[in-house]
Amino acid sequence: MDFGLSEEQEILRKSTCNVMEKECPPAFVKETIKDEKGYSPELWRKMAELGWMGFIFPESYGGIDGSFLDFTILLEEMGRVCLPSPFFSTVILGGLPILEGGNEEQKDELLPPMINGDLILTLAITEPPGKYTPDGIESRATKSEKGYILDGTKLFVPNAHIADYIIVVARTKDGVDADGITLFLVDAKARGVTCTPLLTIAGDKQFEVALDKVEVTDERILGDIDKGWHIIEKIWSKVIVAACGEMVGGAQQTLKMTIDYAKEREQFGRPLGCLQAVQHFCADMVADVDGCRYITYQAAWMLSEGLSCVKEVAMAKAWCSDAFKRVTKQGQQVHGAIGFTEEHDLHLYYKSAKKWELFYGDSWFHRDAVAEQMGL
Amino acid sequence: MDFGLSEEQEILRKSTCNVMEKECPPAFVKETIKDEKGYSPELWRKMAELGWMGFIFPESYGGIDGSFLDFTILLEEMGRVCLPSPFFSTVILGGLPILEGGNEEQKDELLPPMINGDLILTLAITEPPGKYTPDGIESRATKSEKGYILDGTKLFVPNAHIADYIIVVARTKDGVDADGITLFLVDAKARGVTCTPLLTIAGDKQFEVALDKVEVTDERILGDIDKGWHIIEKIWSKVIVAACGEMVGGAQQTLKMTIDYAKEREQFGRPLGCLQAVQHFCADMVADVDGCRYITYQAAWMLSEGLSCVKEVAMAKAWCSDAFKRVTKQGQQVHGAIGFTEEHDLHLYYKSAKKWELFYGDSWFHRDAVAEQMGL
Amino acid sequence: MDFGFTKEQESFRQEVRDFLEKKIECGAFKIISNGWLENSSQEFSKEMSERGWIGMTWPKEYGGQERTYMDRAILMEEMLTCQAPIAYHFLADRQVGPAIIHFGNDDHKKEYLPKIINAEISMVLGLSEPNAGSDLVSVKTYAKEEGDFFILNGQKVWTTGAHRADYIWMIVKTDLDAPKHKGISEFILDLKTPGVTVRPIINMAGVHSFNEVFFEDVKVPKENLVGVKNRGFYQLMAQVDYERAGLERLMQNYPVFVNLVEYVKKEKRNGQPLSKDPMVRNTLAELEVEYQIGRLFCYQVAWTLTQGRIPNYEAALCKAYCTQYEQRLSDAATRILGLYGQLMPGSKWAPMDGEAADSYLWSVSYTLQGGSLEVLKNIVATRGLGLPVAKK
Amino acid sequence: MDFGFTKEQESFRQEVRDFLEKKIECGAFKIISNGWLENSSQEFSKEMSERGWIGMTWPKEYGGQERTYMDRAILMEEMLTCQAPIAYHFLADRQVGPAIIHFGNDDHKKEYLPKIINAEISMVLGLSEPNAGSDLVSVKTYAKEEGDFFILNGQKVWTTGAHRADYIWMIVKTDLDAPKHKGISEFILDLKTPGVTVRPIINMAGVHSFNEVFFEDVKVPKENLVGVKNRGFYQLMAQVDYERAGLERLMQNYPVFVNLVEYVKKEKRNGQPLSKDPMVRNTLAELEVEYQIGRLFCYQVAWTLTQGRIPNYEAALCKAYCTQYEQRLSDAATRILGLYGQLMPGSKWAPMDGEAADSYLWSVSYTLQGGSLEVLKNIVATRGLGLPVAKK
Repeated sequence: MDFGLSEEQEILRKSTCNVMEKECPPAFVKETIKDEKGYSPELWRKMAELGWMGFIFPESYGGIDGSFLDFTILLEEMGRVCLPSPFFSTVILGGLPILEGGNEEQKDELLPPMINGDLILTLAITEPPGKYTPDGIESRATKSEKGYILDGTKLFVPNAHIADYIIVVARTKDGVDADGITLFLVDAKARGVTCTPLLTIAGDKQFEVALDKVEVTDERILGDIDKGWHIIEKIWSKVIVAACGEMVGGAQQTLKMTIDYAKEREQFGRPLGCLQAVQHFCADMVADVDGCRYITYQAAWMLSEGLSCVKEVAMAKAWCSDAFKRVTKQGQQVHGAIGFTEEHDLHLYYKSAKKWELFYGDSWFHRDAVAEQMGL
Repeated sequence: MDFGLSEEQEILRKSTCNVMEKECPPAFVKETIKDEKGYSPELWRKMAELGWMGFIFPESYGGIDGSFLDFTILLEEMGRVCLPSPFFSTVILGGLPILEGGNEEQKDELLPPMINGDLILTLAITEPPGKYTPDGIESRATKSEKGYILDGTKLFVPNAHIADYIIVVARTKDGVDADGITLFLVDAKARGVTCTPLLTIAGDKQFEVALDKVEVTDERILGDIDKGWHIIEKIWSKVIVAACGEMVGGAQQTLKMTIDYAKEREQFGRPLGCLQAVQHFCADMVADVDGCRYITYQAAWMLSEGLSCVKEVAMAKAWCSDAFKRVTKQGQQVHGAIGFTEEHDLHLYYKSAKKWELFYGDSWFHRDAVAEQMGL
Repeated sequence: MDFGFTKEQESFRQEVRDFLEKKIECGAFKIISNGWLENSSQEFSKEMSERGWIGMTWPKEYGGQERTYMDRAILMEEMLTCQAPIAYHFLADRQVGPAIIHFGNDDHKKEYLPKIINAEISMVLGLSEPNAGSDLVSVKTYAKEEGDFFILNGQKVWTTGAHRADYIWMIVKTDLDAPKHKGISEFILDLKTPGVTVRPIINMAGVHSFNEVFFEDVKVPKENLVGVKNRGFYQLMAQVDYERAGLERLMQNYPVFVNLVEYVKKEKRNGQPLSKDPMVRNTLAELEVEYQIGRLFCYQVAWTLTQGRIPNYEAALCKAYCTQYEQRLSDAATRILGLYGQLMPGSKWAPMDGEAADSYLWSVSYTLQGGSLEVLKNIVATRGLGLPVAKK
Repeated sequence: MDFGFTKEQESFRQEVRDFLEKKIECGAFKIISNGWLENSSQEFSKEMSERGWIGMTWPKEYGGQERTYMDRAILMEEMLTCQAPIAYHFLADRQVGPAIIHFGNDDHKKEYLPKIINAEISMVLGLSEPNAGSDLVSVKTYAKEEGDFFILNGQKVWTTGAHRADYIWMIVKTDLDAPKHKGISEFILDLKTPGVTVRPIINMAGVHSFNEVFFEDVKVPKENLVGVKNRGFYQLMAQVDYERAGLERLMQNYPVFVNLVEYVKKEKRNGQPLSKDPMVRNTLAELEVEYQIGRLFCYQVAWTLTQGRIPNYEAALCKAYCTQYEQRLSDAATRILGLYGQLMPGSKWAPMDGEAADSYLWSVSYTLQGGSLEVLKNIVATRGLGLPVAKK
């Protein structure tokens, strides 16, 4: 066991942190959230140049074949600054299914431009039932002459407005089972695709994507017909741990801001941090944050090593969901009224924690998965 | 609304409190718990003389026809000192079903001696499934020439070893429904009745009561054949609120001991109560204790007024179960090591809280009942 | 002990309900969390005034109705259930009026009380300053005596509603040399007085609810000082028990609960109502029990006031408990809604019109405003339980 | 970063497991919560000694194995899983031995270390006194210098295991005039010395686990002072990081969890296993997640020690977290068992032989012993986060 970063990891962390702190200060985050696009193309380009989009992709596509463990460090630093960008949707929700399920042509066509920063991707999985299980997929793909016709309503699709392609999860066979689900690479500008923005608590860009007789050719099928859910299953652990990575960063930053504030803010003629209540709050926060860190990196390490880690992944999200939220709540309480203002930066984390709690299953959901793994 | 005690209630409380403090100090409690009988016949006689056993029974049987609300005050004072006695089992679990379901002969025969302190009663309801619902009743009552033959195993029966009569809940009809359950007045010394003591956390006397071909005559049927569960249903709210009454007293005493200790015990050269952590513990405890008090008395008042209060009763037990336990846990934490010793009195309450939490349904159970009442 | 309401109380409650129903029917306001405080309507307040519902506990000699605090609690419970727009008169009714009755002179009473009761003026409280939050005695805004005037300089912050109010009721320093507690006075000040500047603060829910208020050489007539000079802190401490007492600290996001319960009954998951999910049931039932406990705490405070006693620690306890409940409610609501729980008001697909998410943002302020949770617990421990005052 | 174990570590773990399995098979001990500390067996300790499992992290020059703290954590995890009876050598191995290595002179090392490693002597800690619990520097037991001796008078309390140990490692006052922190020294004392009286304290679980130890004119040779006179408090502070580090604070009632999981799988409610009850599932999964977090905390501390660094705040954090977990576990266990949860060991019908109820009683002590939860949190805040030290 080794709880420390290796020298290379430490360099990666530091350099990522430097870029993020310089390019993505809180003022930038707030401005970008208000902007319709929701990201900065300039920063996006810089990120591509730094090789971030290709971090976990093979060199053959222009990637740098980094480990998922190291990639988590990258995500942690993004979470630390609440980076608004289509990175998660493009690389994790878009790139991974293509890498996992695409044929050579698709990979050759899509991965290099994605890695170069020329392609924005997203995944349309959730539908009105609001679930991440096969029985939540009701969108229909009907066989046509040239391929398929897609109909349905997708919800909570990140960055659909700027995406070039939307990977749509749809049913090619009736029912509620995993078998019969297929993935389609849909041109976001195709006829019949309508994106309606949703207003979200964290200000990130999510959309309703209405599919009305959208034509897709057979070439745009990702993986095997009816077997699309296998692709989702294969990448899903990484999706969850990537989310946890961002949460680790956010939780750590919240703790840091709170400690700094407790040291500098005076009340009753002494620093706030002299109060035992504040001290105990902060001590509880450390346990939450360190817990997020260890449990997340344990899962990331296992993914990197190719070990089976269904339980560890569920544990990570179960813990991070609750812990990050608790940390932001306690952080707010220590900050008092100042933290409740839009001007202050703390609310970015408070909102982010709620968003991440709800995405990809909350702690109830993941604890049930843990119970399953315990044989309960 | 009136949250205060009336003058008469205040007198009742004070006089009960005085008797209990004098007759039932902690040393007496500890001694009595260790004693095989588990109660003091002398004190039992005194309680009878004070009219406590007949408090909620009609004057025609020698009772004083007091209100259930006032009765709760009595129970609170008993809970405050952790009184070890067969009062609960005799009066509430035994007396109430007889009053509610017995015929005139049975009432005339049993209630006056019970009220005089000459009769100890108990109720055998729970069985190995450990439930308080009709489907938990599996004991069989088979029709015989003179009456019925009882067979089965009853668990967690309080004071069976000193009881004169055990009211046995048994099935006269197969199935899992309420219909088909009958109550029997069983002589505790009857052939085929075997009482085996259970070792309990709070040291109160509970028993396995094994019924092996126990003969009961038709005269010993309480209420109508197959309709016994209605009697249980009618008294059950009172059973639960009576339990809550004891919990209110226990919780209050725990708080009092903790505050006293925080004021008097010095650490770091100042009273423990100067520490903000201790102050906040105590403030939380007050909310718990006051909550127990109001929610319990609200239910007791509604019972007294004959109002429907299924939800209020469930709310009372749901809250008291958790709150009393929390209070004892925090009390222990404030007391430190001294509270962990057998010599100290605090553990009586810590144990009592756990016992009462588990009896008559914990907060999961009662919250589900609340949900039901909310139409969920 | 008695946990019921009298016939008169029940019929009063019905009267308030009927009034509110009519107002809602004719579209006077919408039932929305925090609406009671965010929506200010002089018109609505005037209608309440006509019914004698402002200053209803005040003595008749000041235009009040001399009704009990229990009646006022009933009124408030109904108002808050609908989140009626009572912000225009709320602070003056609850706090400033009683303070004037206690500490004001005859001129103050003649000048302000009728206007409050008739909903002719709106008032806000100016307590916190940038370096005096929980630690109120550290206020630095200074009123210097000069002839018949005080010259006011300084700044207030977190002043809720100052942008739409007429007067500010404030504490300021009047003696720089005295010990902190003994150099503070209470003033009432017209917000249109030259030298007063109100600047908006946008909160994290994106709403302009509170303000900074700056005072630059503001000339305040001496008669605007209320009560005894340099005794302001003690006067204030007597007032806050009223502030802390109310159902408004339990019911700020009450519509969230009502709507959530309805939502889970209708919404289906796996073919059955979401309300059958054991985690959901347990969570909602727990909230219901906690709510009912909080309601009893609030009524206990109203009862204590009705008895003519000060709800010493109970008011602090009540507020500490209730505001925490409101936070748990908004958290549970967003969570039960799942991914939908992140949708804000106005969003397509937002259930309960986004109130859950919105209330999750507002809820941050609940345990801060009017005495933070920690300060309230300190009060319970020291004032209520007699624990020694801790070194801060 | 690496969350796996090396092959050597895995095979070491297997070696320990094999040893324990054999011992259990031949009935050497039973797997029962708190057994690791309540069951003292010199015989068992001697067998561990033979395998080099006492003093395994100590330098070879003192008879140790110079193995890593990771190895020791693995050993402990296996021992605690079975609750092997390690009390005889535990405190000497974990704390006294290292303290002697750090602060003892050559005579101390020669005298005690071999005996500890060979499981020839058993030691306990004498820290708390009636008026010095969390506030250790307030100890009043006084060692007065007289010629070649110190004359000891005073009293220790909560001395776990003193009734079966040979030596006590204690802090006592050696300078009455110095500031509290600077007048304390560390001593090692044979419990059979004339003037020492050990009196049992029965805990609320009904067990004689700790004691009062009285000292009446006890003549202590000067060589029994360890380290520098009047520097004892600082020496001690350096030692407690070791005390707080261990898996023993996470796994005191580990069998309860194992047995509970098995129980709910087998036990039927309403025709299906109790494990299918959503509240039970959620509760047990939550405990599992919390346990695994605690385990990572413990290994992080072991890793830090292995790196040769002091687990500064991490040890305090780890202990604070883990002991709270153990309390939640025992509470949840009694609750999931329902009415059966109140049955004590030895009772008819008691599931898991009454361990749930028994552990609920013991669990009170978990957040008190060796630094209360509150003291630990203070340490995390001040030492770990650099928050200013609060006035106590």
